[in-house]
This record gives sequence, structure tokens and C-alpha cells, in this order.
Amino acid sequence: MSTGEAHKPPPYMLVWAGLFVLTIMEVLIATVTSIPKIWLVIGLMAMAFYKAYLVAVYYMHLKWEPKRLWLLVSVPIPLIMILIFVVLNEIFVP
Amino acid sequence: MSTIEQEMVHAAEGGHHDHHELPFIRKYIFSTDHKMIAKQFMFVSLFFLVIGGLLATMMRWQLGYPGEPMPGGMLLPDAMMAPTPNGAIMLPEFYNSLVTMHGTIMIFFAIMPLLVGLFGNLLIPLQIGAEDMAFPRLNMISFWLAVPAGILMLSSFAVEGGAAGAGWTSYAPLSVSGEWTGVYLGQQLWLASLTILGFSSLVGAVNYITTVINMRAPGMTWFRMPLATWALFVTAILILLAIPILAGALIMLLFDQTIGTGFFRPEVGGEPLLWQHLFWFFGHPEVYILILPAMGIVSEVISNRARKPIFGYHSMVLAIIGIGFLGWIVWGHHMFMSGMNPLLGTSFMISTMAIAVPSAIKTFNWLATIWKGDLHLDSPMLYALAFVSMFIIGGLSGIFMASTPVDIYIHDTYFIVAHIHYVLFGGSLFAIFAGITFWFPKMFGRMMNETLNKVHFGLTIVLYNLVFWPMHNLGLQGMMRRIYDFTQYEYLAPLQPMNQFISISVFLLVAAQSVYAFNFFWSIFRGEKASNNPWDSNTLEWTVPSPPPHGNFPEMPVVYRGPYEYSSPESDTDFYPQTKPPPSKPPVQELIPEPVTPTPEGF
Amino acid sequence: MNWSWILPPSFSTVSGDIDGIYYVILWITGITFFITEALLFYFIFKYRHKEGRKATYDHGSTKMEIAWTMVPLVIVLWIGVVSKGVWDTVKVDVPAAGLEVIVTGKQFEWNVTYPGPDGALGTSDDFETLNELHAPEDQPIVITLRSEDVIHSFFLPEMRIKQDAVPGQDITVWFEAIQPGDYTIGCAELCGIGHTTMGGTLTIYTAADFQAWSSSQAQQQQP
Amino acid sequence: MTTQAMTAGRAPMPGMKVYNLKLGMWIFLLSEVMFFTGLIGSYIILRFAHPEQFAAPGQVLNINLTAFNTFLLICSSVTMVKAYAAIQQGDQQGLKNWLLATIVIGASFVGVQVYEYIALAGEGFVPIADAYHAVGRHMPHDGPAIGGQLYGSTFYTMTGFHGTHVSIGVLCLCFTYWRAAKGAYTADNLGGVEIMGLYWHFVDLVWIILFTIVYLV
Ligand code: HEA
Ligand code: HEA
Ligand code: CUA
Ligand SMILES: [Cu+2]
Repeated sequence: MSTGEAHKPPPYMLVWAGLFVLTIMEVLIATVTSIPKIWLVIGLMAMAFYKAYLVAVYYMHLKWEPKRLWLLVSVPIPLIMILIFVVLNEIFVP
Repeated sequence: MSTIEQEMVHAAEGGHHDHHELPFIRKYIFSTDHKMIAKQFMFVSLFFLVIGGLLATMMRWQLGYPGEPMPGGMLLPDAMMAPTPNGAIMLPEFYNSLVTMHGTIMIFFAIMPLLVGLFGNLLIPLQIGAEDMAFPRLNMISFWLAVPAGILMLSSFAVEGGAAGAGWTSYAPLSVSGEWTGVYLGQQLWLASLTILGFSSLVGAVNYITTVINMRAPGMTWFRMPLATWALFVTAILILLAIPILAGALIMLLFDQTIGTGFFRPEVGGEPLLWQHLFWFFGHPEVYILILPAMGIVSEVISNRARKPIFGYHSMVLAIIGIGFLGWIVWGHHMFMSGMNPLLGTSFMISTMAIAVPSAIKTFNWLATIWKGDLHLDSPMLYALAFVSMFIIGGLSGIFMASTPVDIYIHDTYFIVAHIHYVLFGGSLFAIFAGITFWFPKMFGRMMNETLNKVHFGLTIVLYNLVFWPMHNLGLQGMMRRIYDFTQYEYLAPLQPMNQFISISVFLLVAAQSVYAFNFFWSIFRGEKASNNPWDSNTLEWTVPSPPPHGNFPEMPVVYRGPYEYSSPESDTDFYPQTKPPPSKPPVQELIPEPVTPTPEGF
Repeated sequence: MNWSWILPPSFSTVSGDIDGIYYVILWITGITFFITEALLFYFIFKYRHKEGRKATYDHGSTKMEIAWTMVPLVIVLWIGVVSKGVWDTVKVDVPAAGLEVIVTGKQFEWNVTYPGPDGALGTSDDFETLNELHAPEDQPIVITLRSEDVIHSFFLPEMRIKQDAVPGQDITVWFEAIQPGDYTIGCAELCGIGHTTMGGTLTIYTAADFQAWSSSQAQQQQP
Repeated sequence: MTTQAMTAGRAPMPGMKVYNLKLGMWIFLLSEVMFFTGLIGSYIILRFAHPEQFAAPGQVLNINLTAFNTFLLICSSVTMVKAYAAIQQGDQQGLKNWLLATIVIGASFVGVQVYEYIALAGEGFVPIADAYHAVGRHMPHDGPAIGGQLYGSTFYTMTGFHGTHVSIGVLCLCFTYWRAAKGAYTADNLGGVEIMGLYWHFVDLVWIILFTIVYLV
């Protein structure tokens, strides 16, 4: 088992700080500011996915995994998009 | 989670599996040996296959002789049959339960565990040269989750209100409330049972995928894997990603029924179509789960019995992957009439049409494989060729339904029922017959009786077509499916003789299956002893004793070539085992390049 | 016993097109069926095992693979394109209504609401029939399909019309009959114990007869 | 007891170049992704179709409380990863300490969620659609319960399943702790800790998405 052996210790605390700050920003944006709904949603979702990305890449060590694991892990993503996209179409296309 | 932990503890304690005799309970009941688990799945799902067949027989009585007393009906409780002086007549609510349970049991408890539970477990480790599954104990858990699920499902016949009666698709809001179906607890048992079974399949899928990716023997590259293993691998991925969607939907439906949430209940704003989308998003990949392993098995048998390499191995693999992927974008073809946005219907029609193409590739490749072959027409080959022949019919009838305007007329008619049975019985079940017969010697060390098998084959292929071919015609005359008494409709009354004809054929068909059942059990104990490689096959499972010992391979096999090198000029026999070293290299043990860590092409 | 693959007669303006596509597909799949099955049987016969026969050692041919990928692809896509036109006429492009009615499914009957003399739905002179749909020929009949409880499927086999009625949703269906007569209404989606009995009659009149029927009904049902 | 043992005697990491246990966990997590997709997807669709049944963010839910809870879960991810880092150095005591911290924080998360549920239910926000005085489709609710029928159903189902996952995670953490206390993990044999971490971080990841979608948007 040699995960991370050749690297310097991963920036766990830095990522934690990032997650913390992003969460606070999210809450502030959602509760205090009054940006138009659509931008609010896009902005918040982008931040959420970035946070999720941070967790996956640093805490779940994807960063140090072989590329083929990345490939495997990304298999459900198109399926998720297909499902949500099609079913939303149901509602929005007259 | 903790089971995986235990797995590790187990592996850590045992290290290598040792070969001393295990106590009875560990060997036959809570076994972690993939071959024993495969057999367990086989016996349980054959039992369910018989149950499903009996349910169908009862259904066919009502359809062939609507409203007439059913022989033996007096034995069933009054909740199912209405007693009259002449005998007992089937009640409509019982008919609905029969349809639902027939579909559910056949799909989830017979065909799926046979293809995935039996052949997945039996073939994957043996064909890739592994000692066992990656997580043997999880494997055992997978089986022992399926059993209670089956018991729950069957027990629902005995509860107040009877078994689930909203079709195997369980459309909401019909399935939400007993007010609509008259079924209360039965519907909930159905949901609970399928959720548990789903978890069982999921655990199995995790195991198969890990095994195929990580446990291949040295030299067993992706493109040297037998097609059966390829198909089972892609199937496992489909299960892994489709079953959780079903589980989520089942749980939401269960909540709607029990605690009164509103997901699918229009009276509080829920969306009935959401259920259909979720169900079919799972459901269409599911039907490919039911055909891909069958295709793999058939490829194996055909190439072997034709003594010829499979035609276009690479495109066969790509077709499997293609079906696996396209299977995710066609689910809407079950919903053309559902009130779904009709524009969406068009896109689903096009994608559904496209999925005929990989199936076409496979069909033509099978044909080209037997072309200029040396066909040994023994029973596994006959079943496999019947698969090809019947799958063509079932697949082509799919094209009618894929065309949206034609589907307007034939949706929810017996045309669909004919399609289902051509792909599932003519397809999957014939492949299962082929597979069981082909690998029977590996499982039990004995051959099945060839004469009896040929009798069974002849009777089944004829009677089967007499049963299901006319269903196309019924559908074209407009006969709806899931209908208790079609004579209620004036325009369907003339179909009575044809329905009766079908029913009589069904009774004979079911009777004919006893030949196979007898042969199966007789051969386990009395069959002719089989050698290690009775079919002169190339793949790894035939290099080990029949049945293989615990741990499968006495020493790590090394693979030198693809699985279908039949009649190769390089070999002096008409087969060329994957493990046989090429003549250029002397077959001396020391010269085999480091067997333990695979070469880079081992990926 | 009717073993034929001919569809029973149909009586609406679109049904001819629908049946037409059916026959096109029947031809295509029929020919495919005969060719593939014939090849299968021929090969089985021709290449069955004989002493001394050795199979050809052959791994495939890319040219042939491409051929039998492209040909079916073109064929099925063509079927798709042809189908789209008819599908759009039936389900997407709803014509101006000659008669507008509301059909409501509920366990286990079809309720039909007619506009009455004023020609508008939702007014007090509306009248209803149960399990019967009366309509004139040669006019587009535009139906608003509803359900009160579970999903039903409104099925007019002779008109080649089928559409699920979904509770909580208003779905538009239309057809135009070309010949007076009595036809079938069925329910094609499992909807409970009485699913099998949820049938009715569609009666098509000439325009004049329909006027007569309509006004007599309107009168009878006025309070 | 090396990774060799964990792969049932096989070469440690062929194919994926990741040992079996870890690969198995990743594959299992993929199916979890699909499970939550089903739930979240249903929520998105119901909410778009019936916006009137969903109270605005903050109107019913206590954002600050849950933001604090989110913070807790993020912290537990750090402690988990610290536990893993400790055992990588062979530091068994460190492993146990950090695991204990993770258990405590994880359990607090569940505690806060239970408290939140009780408070919300007390105000009349419930998963039972029939408890609302709904008059049919497209009609706003009026009655004693707050939020909205579908809002209640989806909210409790999504967060409830996440909470169940956290609870199962805490139980597994306790098991890992017990094994760690027996000295089962070493710098060479830390597969158990690593896959525990994968599961735990995944649960955290799901919450990050859920928090934004359910509480903020
Ligand atoms: C093993 C299971 C299985 C398989 C493999 C398939 C395969 C296909 N199915 Fe089927 N299907 C079911 C099981 C299966 N189906 C079930 C159970 C239902 C009913 C569910 C329910 O409602 O209860 C159903 C229902 C169903 C419907 C919905 C009907 C309705 O309810 O109105 C449709 C519609 O498009 C459809 C289409 C297809 C198509 C296009 C294929 C294609 O994959 C077929 C492709 C194969 C071929 C086409 C034949 C071989 C090819 C050639 C010989 C080449 C030449 C061909 C041409 C040029 C056309 N199926
Ligand atoms: C793989 C799946 C499968 C199989 C094999 C079958 C087999 C049969 N099915 Fe059906 N069927 C479905 C799947 C299947 N079915 C599904 C999914 C539906 C839709 C349900 C719904 O609408 O909700 C359906 C619906 C359906 C209907 C429509 C009902 C309706 O809509 O009202 C009918 C009607 O005739 C029918 C009949 C039959 C018959 C007569 C058989 C016969 O072929 C049965 C013959 C008997 C056997 C196959 C048992 C044989 C046993 C063995 C061979 C084992 C022996 C060996 C040993 C013990 C070692 N089935
Ligand atoms: Cu109404 Cu079937
Ligand atoms: Cu399908």
C-alpha cells in the first residue's frame, strides 16, 4: 500500500477551510442577498458541485488514483443527466 | 459496509482457502464457494420457474375457457375462486394477481437469477481464471437475501386481499391504494420483497464487476475474455446502475401506501407519470439484463459446437457494450400512450430504432459463425440455434412497437405479450436450457441424457410456437392484455377458438417440461460420467476437473490466446485451449514468463 | 381462427396511414424474417457435422460487418422518419374541432360530456352519456381526456386511437370518423377488478342525424 | 496480513490497479449515486411541476441550524481523513483518537437532525400528504400544516435516507474503532480504514448537494 507515498501530505486542512468558507458564502448568498432566482440557483449549484468535487478529489483521494478509476467513477454522470433532462422536458416543453 | 469489513477479516484469517472438508452447513447451505452458490441460485430459481409456469397455466385456463369452472379450483380458497355447484370459477381479482405474480416471478425470481445468479456465479471466476469471487462472503449474502425476498413474494398469496394485482409494472396510482385494487398488504409485500431482492442483486453486481476487473488470470486481457463473461460484466454494470433507481421508486411507492406521502398520488399533487419514468428508466435496462447474458451463453455454445471462431469477436463485444449503453435512452417507448409529451415520443422512437442495430450485428454474426462450420447438432446447440431463431422473431416484433403510430394500435394488446414471450421464453429461457445443458457436466460431473433432451427440445419448440405465435394475431385483432374475460367485448368474442387453441397448447407445453425436469434430476444422480472437457472447449473452465475443486485452479492458469480458436491450423486438434502454450515456446514450466503479476496488457 | 396478419378494417382519417406504416414494417420485417431464418436453416442443414469435415478458420470480415451494420441502420431510421409524420398528425397537430367533448374515465365507466346546443363546454346546457360516445362523421372530434381515479386507456380499435387517461392531467385526443356505424370503446390499461368490463360503444352518425340526436338529448337532459 | 490477504491470495491490484476492497466500495458508491439521483430527481421534478406546494427556503426550515449541521459533517470528514493519515504513518493511537472524534461528530449530526425533525413536526410540517387540507391539483394548500404536501414528502424522504446513511456510517465507524482498538490496522494494512473513509466522505458529499438543493435553492 503506497498511496500518497511519493507526495507531500495532502492539504486536508486547506480543503476543510475551503469547504467551510464556501458553505458560509452559500448561506449568505441564499439568505442575505437578493440576486435573481435563476442566477442564485446557478451560483449555488456551482458552489455545491465544487464542494462535492473537493471532497471527492481530496478526501476520497481520487487525485492520487489511476485514471481508469476516474473513468469508472464518471459512468453514472451521463445517466443522471439523461434522466433529469428528459423528465424536465416533460414539464417544460408544451 | 460492515460486511465488506468482515470479508476482509475473513480473508485475513483464512488467507488462502484451504482444502480440507467443510462441515455440511458450510458446504451446502452457507457456502461461500461460487460454484455452490450458483447451484443454490439454480435450484431456487428453477422452483420459481415452475411456480411461474403454473400461474400462467391457471391464467390460460381462464382465457381459454372464460367463466368455466377450473379443474382443481375447489382446492383454492374462496378469496381466489368463486365456488359454484359445478366447480370453482376464477374471480377477476385473482386473475389480476395471477398476471402480476406471473410477470414478477418470471422476471425477478426465475430468469434474472438464472442468468445472473446461476451463470454469473458459475462462469465468471472459472472463465477468467480466478479462485473465487472477489468477495465470497458477500456472494453468500447475496443469495441469502434473495431467499427471504422469494418467501415474502410467495407468502403474499396467503394474506388478506391476496397478492399484488396492479401488473408487474405496478403503475401508480392504481398500486398506491387498496381502494383501487382491492389488494392491501399484498401490494406492500410485493414492494418490500422487490426492494430486498434488489439489494441482493446489487451486492452480486458489485462482486461481479470487481472480480472481472481485478481477478483475471495473467494473459487474460479484455479482448481474450469469453463473450459470456463480457455479457455478464456489462449486465452487472446495468444492474448496478438500474436497480437503485427501482429501489428508490419502490420505496417512494411504499411510503405513499403506508405513511401517506404524495409522490405518485395525483389527489395531493403527485405525478403518476413520475412512477412510469422511474420504473422504465430501470425497466428497459432490465430487459437487456435479461437478454445479454443469454446472448453471451449462446455465443459460447454456437462457436464451440460449430467448431469455428466466433465471427467478429470485437464487434460482438462492442455490440454488447452498445446495447448496454443505448438501453438507457429508450425507456420512453413503453410510455408512448401514457400522456407523455408526444415530441419526446419521437426522440424515443428514433433511439429505440437505433438499438435494433447492435442486435442486428449479433444476429448476423451468429449466422456467419455457423456458415462453413462443422455443426455438432447436439442438444445445447439445438437450444442455442432455437434462441437465435426465436430472438429474431421477438426482436422484429419490437420494430412494430417502436414505430409510434403502429404502437397506438398495438400498445397493451396481445401483440406485446407475444413480443415479451418471444424475447423472454424463446430468447432467454432457451439460452438457459442451452447453458444448463452445456455446463451441466461442469456442475455435476455428469452428462444430461441426450435423447431425452432432444425429445424435450422437439416438443418445446413446436408447442412454444403454437402458444405464442397466435398471440400476434390476437393482438392484431385488438385483444387487450391483462384482461380477465375478453368475451365481454363483442368484437373479441370470435377470438374464443384461438384462445382455446393457445390454452390447450400451453397445457401440453407445460407437460412437456416434465421431460426436462426428469432428465435434470435423473442425470444429477445417474447421468453418464463426464470427462473434464466433454465439448472440446477452449475456455478455462474446461481445464479443471468436473466439478472443479474448491479454489478452482490447482495452479494459476496462464492465458495465451482468445477463447474461440477452433479449427486453428496452429493446433493439431480442432480446438486450442486458451492455456496451451504456443508451439514456438517450449511448454516447460520455467519458461512461462512470470505468471503472478500480469503484464501491462493484463488490463 | 384468424391467423392472418391483415389488420381488421379501420374507419378514421388517420387509420389508413397507421395501417400503411404497419404494412411497410410487416414487409420489411417479413422479408428480414424469411431471409434470416432461411439462412439459418440452410446453414444448419448444409454444414451439419460429417466425418472428415473441418470448419473454416475465419475470424470475420470488417467489410461484411460494416454492411450489416449500415443496412439495418438505414432501414430502421427510415422507418422512424416515416413514422414521425403520422405520429405528429395523430398526437401533435390537433385540428380545429368539429365537435368538442370531455371524456372522463373512472372505475369502471366512461363518462362523456357534450357541449349542448350552444356549442360550448362548461355551460349549463351541457349533457352527458355513460359508456357511449356519439359523434358525427367527417368532422374532427376533439376529446379532452380525464380520469377521476386511476390510469385508464381510452381505446377505439376501429379508429386506431389509444390514449391513457391520467388523473390530474387533461390530455387532448382527436379523430375523424369516415363512416357511420357502431364501434367499440375499450379500456386498455389495467385499472382494477373491473378493467375487463370497462367497455362502451362509439356511434357515428351522418352530420344531420347527429344534430337530431344531439338536440333530442339536450332536451331530455334539461331540468 | 497484507493487501495480498485482502484480495484472497491474488496479486494485490491488477486490472484497476486498486485493491479489491477499495474497488468494490467505489463500485458500490456508484449505485448509491444512482439511488440518490432517483430521490433528488423526483424532488426536482415535483418541485418544478408544483412550485405552489413548496414553501420558500427559510420559510419553514431553519437554515442556520442546518448550516451548523453541515459544518459538523464537514468537520467529521476532516477527522476521518486525519484518522486515515494517522494510520498511514502507523500511528494506531492517532487512528483511534480521530476515529472517536468522527464517531462523536457523526452522532451529533444525527442528533441535530432528529431535533430538527421533532421541531418541524411540532410546527406541523409532516411527510403525510393527507394531513394537509389539499383541494386538488393546482390549488394552494390551506390548513393546519405548513410547507406543502409534496414538500413534506420529499423533504423527509431525502433527508431521512441521508440520515439513515449517516447512522449506518456511525455504526460502521464503531466497528472500525473496535477493530482499531484490537490493533487490527497497521501502515501496511489499512484497507478497512480507507474504505470506511470512502463511505463516510461520500455521505458527506451527498449532504453537500442535498443541503444546497433542499435548504438554499
Ligand atoms: C429480453 C427482453 C426484451 C428484449 C431483448 C427486447 C427487445 C426489444 N424491444 Fe421489447 N419488451 C420487453 C422485453 C424485451 N424487449 C418486455 C418484457 C416488454 C413489455 C413490458 C410490459 O409492458 O409489460 C417489452 C415492450 C416493448 C415495447 C413497448 C410496447 C408497448 O407497451 O406498447 C417496445 C416499443 O418500442 C419494445 C421494443 C423493443 C425493441 C425495438 C427491441 C430490440 O432490442 C430488438 C432488436 C432485435 C431485432 C430487430 C432482431 C434482430 C435483427 C435483425 C434480424 C436485423 C434486421 C432488422 C431490421 C432491418 C429491422 N419492447
Ligand atoms: C421470462 C418470462 C416469462 C415466461 C417464461 C413466461 C411464460 C409463459 N407465459 Fe408469460 N408473461 C411474462 C413473462 C413470462 N411468461 C410477463 C413479464 C408478462 C406480463 C405480466 C403483466 O402484464 O404484468 C407475461 C404475461 C403473460 C400473459 C398475458 C396475461 C394478460 O395480459 O392477461 C400470458 C397469457 O397467456 C402469459 C402466458 C404465459 C405462458 C402460457 C407461459 C408458459 O410458457 C409457461 C410454461 C411453463 C414453464 C416455462 C415452466 C417450465 C418449467 C421448467 C422448464 C423447469 C423444469 C426444470 C426443472 C425443474 C429442472 N404470460
Ligand atoms: Cu379502465 Cu382499464
Ligand atoms: Cu423497453
